[in-house]
Formats: sequence, C-alpha cells, structure tokens
Amino acid sequence: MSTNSGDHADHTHASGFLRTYVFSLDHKIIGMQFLFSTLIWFFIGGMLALGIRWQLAYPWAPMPLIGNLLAGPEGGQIAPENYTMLVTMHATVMIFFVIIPILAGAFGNFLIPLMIGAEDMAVPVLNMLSYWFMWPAFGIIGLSFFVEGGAAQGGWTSYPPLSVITAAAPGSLNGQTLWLIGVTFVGIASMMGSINYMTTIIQMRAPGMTMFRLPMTVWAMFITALLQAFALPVLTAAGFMQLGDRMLGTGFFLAEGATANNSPMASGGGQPLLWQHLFWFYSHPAVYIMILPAMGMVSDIISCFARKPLFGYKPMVYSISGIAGLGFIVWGHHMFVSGMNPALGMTFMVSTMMIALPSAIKTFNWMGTLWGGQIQYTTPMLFALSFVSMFIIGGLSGIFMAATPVDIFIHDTYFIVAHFHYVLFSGTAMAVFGGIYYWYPKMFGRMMNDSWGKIHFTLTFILLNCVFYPMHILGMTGFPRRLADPYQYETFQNLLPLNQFMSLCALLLVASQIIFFVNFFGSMFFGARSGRNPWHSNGLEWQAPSPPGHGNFDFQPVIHRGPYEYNSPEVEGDYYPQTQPPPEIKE
Amino acid sequence: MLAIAAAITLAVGCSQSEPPPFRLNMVEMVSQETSDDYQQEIADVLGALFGTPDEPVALEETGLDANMLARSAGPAWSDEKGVQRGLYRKHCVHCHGISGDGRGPTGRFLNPYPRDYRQGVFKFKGTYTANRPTTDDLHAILNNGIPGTAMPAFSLLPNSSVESLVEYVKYLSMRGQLETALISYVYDELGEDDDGGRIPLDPAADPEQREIVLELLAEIVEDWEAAEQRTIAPDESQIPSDDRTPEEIVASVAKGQQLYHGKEANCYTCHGPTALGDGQQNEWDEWQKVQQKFLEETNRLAKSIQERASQDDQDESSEARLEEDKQTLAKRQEVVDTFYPIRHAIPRNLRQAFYRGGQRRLDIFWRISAGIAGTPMPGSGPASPGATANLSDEEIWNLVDYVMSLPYEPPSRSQEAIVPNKDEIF
Amino acid sequence: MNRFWGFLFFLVPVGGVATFAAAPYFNIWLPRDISEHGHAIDHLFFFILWLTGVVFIVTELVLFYFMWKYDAKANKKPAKFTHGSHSLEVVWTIVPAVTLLFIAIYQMDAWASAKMRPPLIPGTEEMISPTVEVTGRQFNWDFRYPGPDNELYTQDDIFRTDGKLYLPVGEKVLLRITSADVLHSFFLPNMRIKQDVVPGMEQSMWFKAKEKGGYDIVCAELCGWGHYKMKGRVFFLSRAEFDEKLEAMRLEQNTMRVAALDEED
Amino acid sequence: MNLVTLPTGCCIRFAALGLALLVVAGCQRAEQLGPVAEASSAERIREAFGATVIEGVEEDASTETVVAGWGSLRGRFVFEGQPPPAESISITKDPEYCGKHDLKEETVTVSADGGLANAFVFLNPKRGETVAVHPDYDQPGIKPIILNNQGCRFEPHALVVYTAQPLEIRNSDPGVGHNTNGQTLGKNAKFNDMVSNQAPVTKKFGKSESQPAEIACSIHPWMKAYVLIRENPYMVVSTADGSFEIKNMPAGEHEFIFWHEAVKSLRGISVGGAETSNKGKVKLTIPADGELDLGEINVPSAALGG
Repeated sequence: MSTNSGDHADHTHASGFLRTYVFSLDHKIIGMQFLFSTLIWFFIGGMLALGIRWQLAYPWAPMPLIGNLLAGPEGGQIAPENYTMLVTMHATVMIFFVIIPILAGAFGNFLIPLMIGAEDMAVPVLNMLSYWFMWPAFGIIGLSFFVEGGAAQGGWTSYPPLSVITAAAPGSLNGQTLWLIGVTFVGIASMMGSINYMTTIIQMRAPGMTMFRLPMTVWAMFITALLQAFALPVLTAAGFMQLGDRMLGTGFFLAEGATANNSPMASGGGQPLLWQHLFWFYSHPAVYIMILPAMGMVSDIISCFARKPLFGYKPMVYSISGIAGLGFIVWGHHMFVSGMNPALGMTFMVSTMMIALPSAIKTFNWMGTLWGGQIQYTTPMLFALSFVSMFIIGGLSGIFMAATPVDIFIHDTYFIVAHFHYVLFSGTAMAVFGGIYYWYPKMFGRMMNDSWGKIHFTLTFILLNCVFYPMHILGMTGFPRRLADPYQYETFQNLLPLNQFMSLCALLLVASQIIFFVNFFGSMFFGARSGRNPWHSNGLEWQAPSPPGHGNFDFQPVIHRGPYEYNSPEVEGDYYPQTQPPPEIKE
Repeated sequence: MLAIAAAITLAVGCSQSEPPPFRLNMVEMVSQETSDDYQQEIADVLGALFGTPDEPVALEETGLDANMLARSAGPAWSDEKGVQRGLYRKHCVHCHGISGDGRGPTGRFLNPYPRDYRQGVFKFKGTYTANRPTTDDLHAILNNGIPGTAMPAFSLLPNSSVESLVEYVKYLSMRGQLETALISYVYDELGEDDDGGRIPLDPAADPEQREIVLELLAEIVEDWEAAEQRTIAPDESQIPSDDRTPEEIVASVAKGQQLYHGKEANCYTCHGPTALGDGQQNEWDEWQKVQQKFLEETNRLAKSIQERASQDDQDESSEARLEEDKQTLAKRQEVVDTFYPIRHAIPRNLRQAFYRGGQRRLDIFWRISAGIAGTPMPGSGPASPGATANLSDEEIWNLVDYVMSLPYEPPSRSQEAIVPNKDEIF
Repeated sequence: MNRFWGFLFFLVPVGGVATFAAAPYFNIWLPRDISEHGHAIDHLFFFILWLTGVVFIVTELVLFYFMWKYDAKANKKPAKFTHGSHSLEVVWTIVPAVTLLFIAIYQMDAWASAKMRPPLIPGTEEMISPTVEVTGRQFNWDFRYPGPDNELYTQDDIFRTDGKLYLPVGEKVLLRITSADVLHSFFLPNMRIKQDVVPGMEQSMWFKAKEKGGYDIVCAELCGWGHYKMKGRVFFLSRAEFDEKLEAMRLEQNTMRVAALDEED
Repeated sequence: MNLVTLPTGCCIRFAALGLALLVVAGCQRAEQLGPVAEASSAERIREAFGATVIEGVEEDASTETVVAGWGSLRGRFVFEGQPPPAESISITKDPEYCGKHDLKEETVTVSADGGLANAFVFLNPKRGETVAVHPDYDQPGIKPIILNNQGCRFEPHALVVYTAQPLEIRNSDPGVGHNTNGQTLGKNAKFNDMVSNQAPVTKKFGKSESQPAEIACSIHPWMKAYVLIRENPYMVVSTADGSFEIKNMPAGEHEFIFWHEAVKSLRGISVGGAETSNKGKVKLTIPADGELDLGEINVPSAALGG
C-alpha cells in the first residue's frame, strides 16, 4: 500500500520506519496510535474499577489482584486513602485517557479527512504533536501512583480545599500536583487537535462536499472541537490557579485561615466554590465532548445498516449545535447543593431541562431512521442500537438530577453514578465498540470476526446492565458515592449482597472484554480481507482503498450528495455512494 | 491472550496473602544492641505470651478477656459463630497499625501522628502522670474522639464493640511494654556468659527465665490494674460551687489569669502570652524524643567513624572496633530510614473552644493537675497521692476558669494560630 | 437466531421495570421520610419516575417493535426512502419541550421552600436563632449547642464531639453549618436534606421532623481518606426530653467531681 | 499489512509493560525490619509457661551473705587525646536571666589536668542477689540528695541516688520557671513536675534503674542531668578532676559497670588490667579491709565517640 502512497505523498514523505510509524504525520497512523494507547488505558482503568468493586463487595478483605500497590502493608487491605485514590484515578483515566482521546483523537483523526475527502489534516505536524503531548500526561499520571502519598485522591473533580491543602490528604501531597500537570498536557493535546479539526473541516472539504453533505460524525467532531476550543482554556487556567495555590501560596480557592490536618493556615482570601464554577464550566461541555462524537458515529452506523437515509438530518445538525450552545450555561446543575446561591439553582434547572431536548430529538430521529428500514444485525449495528437503548436510560435519569429538589436527595449518591455510567459506558463506550467494528476494515483492510463480535456484544450488553442498572435503586436509598465502607451505616448494610452481585458482574464484564481484545488483535493477522466497501456504505471514506495509503484517495473525489442516500429510487441497488455521479450526468 | 496471561499471573502471584505479623520495636532493639538471635527469641516469647494478630492469646496473668480480644482481632468482617470479629482491623489498623505502633499505612500522613500504644503511655487520662489510664479513660477517648486530630468518635458502635477495642488496645500496650522489658532484660542480664558463650533467651528450657519473664509481665499488668484506683479526685472542699455569682467567676478568672502569667504555673512560657500556643516550641514529646535521640546518636556515630577512618595510625584493636561500629551504624541506619519526619511538640492553642482530652471542666483540671503524660506539659498538682503540689486545687480551678474563658475573649474568634513546625508537616 | 436481537432488546424495558418493581420488597427504596417537607420531594421524585418510566417503556418498546418488524431477514418490504417529516419533528420538539418546562416550573416551589425560605421569627425579617452549630471536620461531625442563654459562641455553649445530634421533634429547627477544614456535606437521608459545608462560609439549613427516633447523618462530599468514617446520628426528642438532654449535657460539661462520672452512661 | 505490525507490536509491548507494572506492584510484600515469631517455638514456649505458676512479684528473700569484710574502690578517669572545646549554649528561653551565666555544653567535661568528670562507676549485682549494705549507709534520717535548678542548669550535672535516700528537686533561679522531666525513667515512676522557687519537689524511688536516666527541663531544652537510681549504695560519679571512690563495699569479686553519658556504657577501656566488655562491664575483686586502687583509667577520645 506504500506503493500508491508515492504519487500522493506530497506533504508526508514516507521516509524511514520511525518517521512513518512512530513520529508519523499521517492522520491515520496518528489515529491508530491514539486508539492503541487509549485501549491500554481502558484496560488499566478497568482494573482500577475492579479495585473499587472489590472494596464495595468485600470491605477490608485482603485485595488479591492489584494487591499491595493499593493495599496497605497491614494484611493487604485496601487502605482507605487508596480507595479514594482508586475512585479518583478510575475517573481520571477513563475520562482523560480513554473517552476523550478515543473519540476525538482516534476516530476524529482517522475519519475526518477520509469523510470530507481531504488528503490529511490541515496541519499534520500539529496533529502529530497532539498525540505526543499525551505522552507526558501518560507518564506523569502513571508515575503519580508511585510518589509518596500515592496518586491524586481529591476525586476527579479535585475540589479544593481537599486538593489544595497538601496535608489534607495523602494524595494531595504530591499526586495532586502531578494530576494537575498531567491534565494540563491532555488539555494542550486536545486543544491542538480541536484547532486542527475545525480548520480541516472548514478548509479542506473535497469539491461538492457542502457543510450539509457532511456525515453526522464529522458534524459531531466539528461541534466537539468548538466546545473544546472554548471550554478548555478555562480548565487550564483553573488548573494553573490550583497549582499556584498548592505551590506558590496564592489563595484563589482557600478561605482565610483555611487549614486541614493542622497544617499552617492559608493566607486565604479565596473561595472554594470558585474552583467548582471554573471546573464545571469546562467539565460540563466536556460531558458533551464525551458523547457527541459517539452520537455522530451511531447515526452513521444506524443509517447504513437500516439501509435507509438518516431521519431528519438537519434537525440532527441543529440539535447538536443546540447542545453546543446550551452546554455552556448549565454547569451550575453540578452545584445545586454546593452552597451556591439557591436562586441560581432555579435558572440552571430551567436551562438544564432544556438541554435534555436536543438529546430527545436525536433519539426520536434514530427511531425514525429504523422505522420501515431493512435492519441488518451486524455487530456494529447491534452496538449502535444498544447505544440508543441505553442512552434513553441515561438521558431520562438525567432529568432527576436536573430537578433541583430531587437533586437535594440524590446528589452525590449512586444515582448520579448510575446516570453517568449509562451515558459514558453504556453509551459512549458501546458506540466506540460499534465504531471499531464498523471502521476496522478501513483501518486494517481486514474484517473483525462477526460471530465473536456478537458474543462480545451479548455478554457486554447483559452484564453492563447487571452492573449499572441496580445503581439507580442504590441511589434511591441514599447510598453515597466514594465511600470506602458504606456499611458502617446500618441503613446501607442490607445493600451488601446487591453490591456483591454487581461486583461479580463487573468482574465478568471486564473478563468478557478479553474476547474483544483477542478478536481485535487476532483479526489484524487472521481476519478475512475486506474490499474497499464491505458494508456497502455510502460514506466517502469507503471509496478509499482499505487501508488507505498516504493521501488517502487514489482518485480525486467529487461529491454529489449526502452520505445517507440508501435505497434511493434514482439507482437500483440499495446504496448510492457520495462520489457516484447522478445517472443523468452519466449519459 | 494478553489479559488472560495477566489474570493468571496475578491470581497465582498474589492471591494468597499470609496474615500480617506483629512488628518488633526495632528502635529499642537496635539502640540496646539486641543481636538477631535475641530478636528472634524475643519475638518467640512474645508470640508465646500474646499470640498473633489473628489468634491473640489472653493469659490469665494478663487478666485480659479472651472473648473481647477475639472480637477485636482477626481479619476485618470475619465472622466466627455469628460473632463479628476483626473490629480492630476494620476501624483502627489503618492508622494505629497492626502492632499498635502508630505506623499503619495512613498514619504517616496524619498530624499529629497516631498514638503508639507500646509504651503504655496515654496523654488523656484521669490518673497521675506515672500511671496507666483507666478503662473509662480509654473508653471516653473512643466515645468522643479527639477533636483537632484525625481521631473520630466511635460512640455509635455498640458499647460491647467499644469495650472490646479498649481491651485490645490494652493488649497491644502490654505486649509492647513486655517487649521493651525483655529487651532491657536481655541487655542487662543475658549476653555472653563468663567464658564467652551466649546465654539464649529460652524460657521453655530455663525455669528461672520463665520466672523472670512472668515477673516482668506481672509488673506491667499490675500497673494497669493499679490505674483503676489512681484516678485523681479533686479535693471536695476546694471545688467551686455550681451556683457562683458572676462576680465570683470573674474574680476566679482573674486569679487564673495571674497564675497563667505567673512563675508558679508558668503556663505562658509554652502556651504563649496570647495563649495561642506560640510559646516554647522546640521540645519533642516522648515518642518523638526517642527517635530524635536515636537519630542524633546515629549521626554522632557516623561522624566519629568518618573521623577515625580518616586517621591512618590504627592498631588492629581500633581497626576491629571501627568495623564493629560500621556494622552498628548500618543497623541503625536501617531503622532511621523507617522513621516518619520527626515533629516538635506544639503547645495547644487555648483559644479554640474544644479540648482534645475532653470538654468537661474535670478534664481540664486533670490536664493541669497531672500534666500530660509523654509530653513536655508538666503537672502542677501532686505527682502521686499525698505528694507535694506546686499548685493547690483551688488555684487549678482558677486556671480552669481562665482557660475555659479564653476562647470567648477577643481576639479569639479569628483563631489566628501560629503553626511553627511548618517545615515538619510534610 | 431469527429476531433474537429484537427480543434481547425487549429485555431492557422488562428488566428495567422489574427491578424497580422488585426493589421495594427487598427494602431497597427511598428511606422512610420523617420530615415535613420531604413528602414534596418524594412526590416530585415519583412524579418524574412515573413520567420518565412511561417514556422509557414506550420508547424501548417502539425500539423493540422496529427491530422486530424491520429485521432484514424477515421483512421483505424494501426500505422506505424518506429524509424525515417536518411535522413529526415539530411534534416531538414541542411536546418534550413543554413537558420539561412544566417539570422545571413544577419543581420550583419545593426548591424555594427547602433552600430559600428560612424560618423567621413571626412578624420579623430575621431568622430564628439556630438550635445547634454543626461543624464538619476530618473526620467527625462536631455539634455546638447555644446553652442556656440560647446564643452561640458564648461561654455556656455545649460542645459535643461524639457524633450524636439531639434535636426537638415537631418544630422548625435552624442549623448553622460550617466546616473546620475541607468540604463536607451534611446529609440526612430520612430528612431529604443535604447541604455541602464550605470552610469560611456561614450557611444554614432548616427542617421540621415529624417523628421521634434516631437516624443516620451521612457525609456526602469526598473529604479525604476518612470520608466513610464521618458517621453521625441525629436523635429527635420531644421538647421536654430535648431540654432535659441539653441540661444533662450542660451538667456533664461542668462535671467537677469524679463521683459524677459513675452516674454517666 | 506492515502498516499495522508496528502499532500492534508496540501496543503489545505497552500492555505487557503495564501488566508487569501491576504484577510487580501488586505482589510486592510490605518490607519489614526484624524477625517474626515462629509459631512452633512460640507454641513450645507457651506450653512451658502453662506448666509454671506465677509467684507474684515479691523478691524471694535470698540467703543473707556473710560479709568477709569491707573494702573500697578508687581511681581516676583521665581523658586521653584532645578534649573537645566546651561549646557555649545558645539561650533560647529567658535570655535576660540565663544569658548571664555563660552556659557551656557539659557532655564531655575535662579538667585542666585531663580528669574526666561525670563518669559513672557502679556495682552490678546479679538479679536476686542482694548486696550487704555497710551500716554507714543506712543511718536513720539519711539526708536527701539535692538536684537544684540553678543558673539555668542542673546542679549537679550527674548524681547517684540510693533508694533509701529521697531526691529533692529545687529551683533556686528567682523568677524563672523550671519543670523537671523524668520521663526516661525505666523501672521507677516517670514524673514531670513544675518546680517553683518556694516548693521543692521530693521524690522517693523503689527500684534499681539499669543505667543512669536523663532528667530534662522542657522549658529550657539545653538543661540535662543524669541520675542513677540503685537499690544499693555502691555507685559513684567521678568528680571534676576525674577521681572517684566507693567506700565500704563487701569484699570479694563484683561486677562493675563503667558508664558515661556521651556513649552510655564505656566499652574497651582497660581497668585494673582487665578490659571493659561492650556493655562497660568488668569484674573487680575488692580486698577485705583494704582498697583497690585502679590508678589512672585512660579514656581515649574514641571511647567517647570523639
């Protein structure tokens, strides 16, 4: 395939192994580098999750697996500070090292140029940097497990004063500093990426590829890039402020005389809530950064395997944009009981209710797409459908949190844990699996094993519900999150068996991912060769060779229509590629 | 395949974690030059008399309640015939450590450090300085926690559990005390016999040693039992009446203030003229002092070794001694490496409304009268029943009045406390 | 295998509903509400639960129906070629919008009464004096009662660190809550009340208990390694018992005789 | 194809690395100094104890030894080598008073002619063995030993207390508060008392300390004294010129301990022909009705850790 790269390799010369595969400028390689890194972290994050589940199922029992790293010297118990570390790092790893990079980094990189008919990203060097800037973050966060006091323990939200006063928690001793630096690097990386994506999507579309002929995936990536570009600076600034508070003795987030664990009193003058405002001003949009691309990918997959145009393409686009807009004025709903002025709570409640709307619209449109289609139950389709089914749950449970009075009760209970796991795991992660199964042929020129894929899907689908669905009713009892030993409270003691069941399922859930890993790596060598367009999809990317060489296309793509014209009456055959000229032009 | 391999390695590698053993008091061991053989033998004797963290032994000589110990010991959440076991490892071990040496995984990060039980010295008690605390004293600490430290209250546990834990704390104390006693016994009376052979510590073989060990144990146990009769009872006649007029109270407070700044009570020297605890601050409490001295001696040894090594005129005897010292230094260094950062003892800021040792007037009285064992805080009352006292009960009550009024006189609401051991907190 | 997938997805609404139906029988449900305002919150909770429940069931069933009906293996009708329907879009934009807006407005009163209408001294604009000051610290809840002069931060305050909070039943109580070090969250599951405590911020919370008895105090904001240790218990007593208890606690704090200790607990 | 090999390869390597990390970290045992009790021997010893019954703590009265006669022991410690310069102490507390007496570090005090002061020599009988006490020591109304807080130092710096004698702690620094902290005592009751000018504190002790204990003043951290408490009177502290004498000891062979605060036990110094063991112990024979003169006992600076 490096043969046909010759005539297109005008801006990326395939010179030497290192240049081609490691410090590559090719968006596809970079995308796959992102993919592999994030998959490894996905595994580590899963291990951390198992640590949490272990403690919740068998509190203070010796920890068999990750053992003394998390468990103290006293008989391998998970020391309480290490439990908070598990909670914190599981979230950190999954959010900053898995979901965000795998969506924007892996799929964004790989798909955008292919889908808009560009040879590569607008600024390939920036693109390469956006990956290699992840590595300092990987290194630093990985290292932070081994510094004195262990990794950060302030929760992934790292609320001050806990995270600022170094004496307040073992993890605030050094781990928190490394955490902040690591997250800053992630921020820089995604900032580079997002700038690149916007430029590419605006500037480098192939002839005829108008904005409203872009696939939903690209639209989603575009909006995501916008969100990141506007939200990230706030987080970065806040991160530096917290670093200042920790290391330079500034007092942005510390009230006067703030102290913990008999530490020296802070000169103070600041406000802990300020951090929460700044943090959520980034992190709420970030929630959409973590779901929009998934929605885009799901739209493509569903339309393809329903063999039917996407229902309500433009409303979909508008609703995504709507989410982007509203996403910036709802951050307060994370702070209803934080001590923020209750009057603000009201306004944030209204805006939050409104942001549920676009998601509803999208769901209905996916239904509409299925309606009267010819649904082919391939593995990617199943994952896409499960995304829809699970996203309904995740979306609806969000309404509880949005309702301020109800939130008083369920705030920081397992109800919220259920909610975001349904959105992020049952939602995004499933979409990611779907995406991998769907675009794998394009990435490696081979198909993944479909029947193993279906087994993987069935197990994952059933088990994840066994793990996460009971969390709703746990939340109803007021079962708080991040508690190393909730059974200290008589009220919660009867929840132990349920938690043990959930932990068992969690173990099986992680185990069943082994099938996926085997299938993923095995198919690279033993998978059936796929043609250019194994799914008979309209998408532009499927017109390129699989895997595409440098410069992607071995012809100059010209776009005649949107990507969803399946079963169009204009042509016989159930698909109608974007590049295929209309019949009348033919003669 | 990767993951499977991993799972197997991990499972095989670490699934079996043997029960945690008791740690020895290496500071004592090394500073008293206890040889490795003796260390092993002492460990065995302790094992014989006190068992292991999982199976504690309650000799009737110790008067400890076997059932209570059983409930506290063992792995957390373990259940034996319907009885909850492992209370200690569920509630306490993270800070106080499996051997009660205050070296649990979390302990290093706390300020103040968790209490090391092994000296049998406890700060907050109603008995005279030299005495052990009573059961009630320990019970009160567990019930109320220690505000101003990381010690939470356990009053919500069933009373029986709290009692079991108190019993277990005593158990750990006695064990630690006997360990120290054995170490100095070995140092003083064993070692080489006249013709250079080593006398082993083996009570099983030597009835006389049995006798002695039991004596040492008995002394320790006696102290603990004696404590129950050693609670300081304020002199009835001098206790201020409950219905004092405001004037009387003000007068008493004024007297207390005088005493506070006076030379008899001398409070201000440490707690500072402002009572913010910013006076004398370069002392250590006994727990830290032991380590501090150990550290200093180690450094001195290192220094002298350097100097002697540099001199070239060495006869073989001094050569031999140099070698010996080098080995000692290595041993000491090992122990020093396990130390947490050593912190000075900081006098309490008296303008906070809560008191670590309890909120009752009686508690404050006890603190002033008996001092606080193990700390630089001296006692102003009699050091033992009927002994001469530096302050009369009445004067102490005046001080109590003054101290308890401090948080409510300006500038107290801005609890501007000076923390001098900044560099020592992490 | 035929139509297997449709049925697999059919399990979602079935299982979902079944779980919620079964939960109460295992006593995994909202904890018993003993507060005056709690029923409003519970009502809203169940209102949303029913509403979302219906939407959930309907959408999931529709999904199942489509998956079952339009399975390419079974459905020989060619796929409809449509880009959507404007009217439909309008419908399913307006309807949810209105519902959501309604929910939002429907909530506001409960929210206001829980967080924005402190109990006032009749005929005045000032709050009633607090019954107790609650201080969260690593890792305990400390309580400070005003004492006989009914005024906080005076010398006759009663300071308790044993994690047991005593409150009168059947009357509005005002708690002043604060933190000594980091963020904590004062959470009374049975009172349906929760408020983060922020160091350096003077905050209040208020409620009225309907029943006597002891209930858990939970810390609901990560506050360090000992977060789980911050267990407290609130006891609601009749006015008489409460005053008695206060007096008893005052006397205990003034204990000056060892003899007195023996009478205690 | 080779497009994928590299990412695959490196990916596997990363994963392996990550796992190795977990395994290593996971399986590391918490390192721990010192040995652990062996179940078997512990069991053996426990059974042995099960056999014995305890007779409480009271000393079994040993047979009264007939005294062959009384002798005395004398000698003089001489510091060998360059005595360290006496460093003066920085006064951190009460400078206005304590500053006046320019205070010196007293750990190693050497007289002009090389005499080493504050070295302890004491008789160390075997456990249970009681030493006959010469009537001179046990006169009724024996006067108390004085430990005085004077000029912001303890006077004397080193002292010996026979349990028959009370120890009286005074404070003769007008208007300066001292507390006397005896928390390093082993066998006897620890104490930590405020000592005011008016009210001296009197202590009575019952048991032998195995070696001199450090007495401190928490208010003036530089203040240190060393007190040896024994149940027999045969002990002495070398005077300023290094000389010492113990009178009226029962004749015969006894074990003596030589001790100095700088190094605790004085090991490897030659005493009357013999050499002290590494616990500072040496056996000496006291002649009946005579005296054993050890002459000059050379203490090389190395022996004092110098």
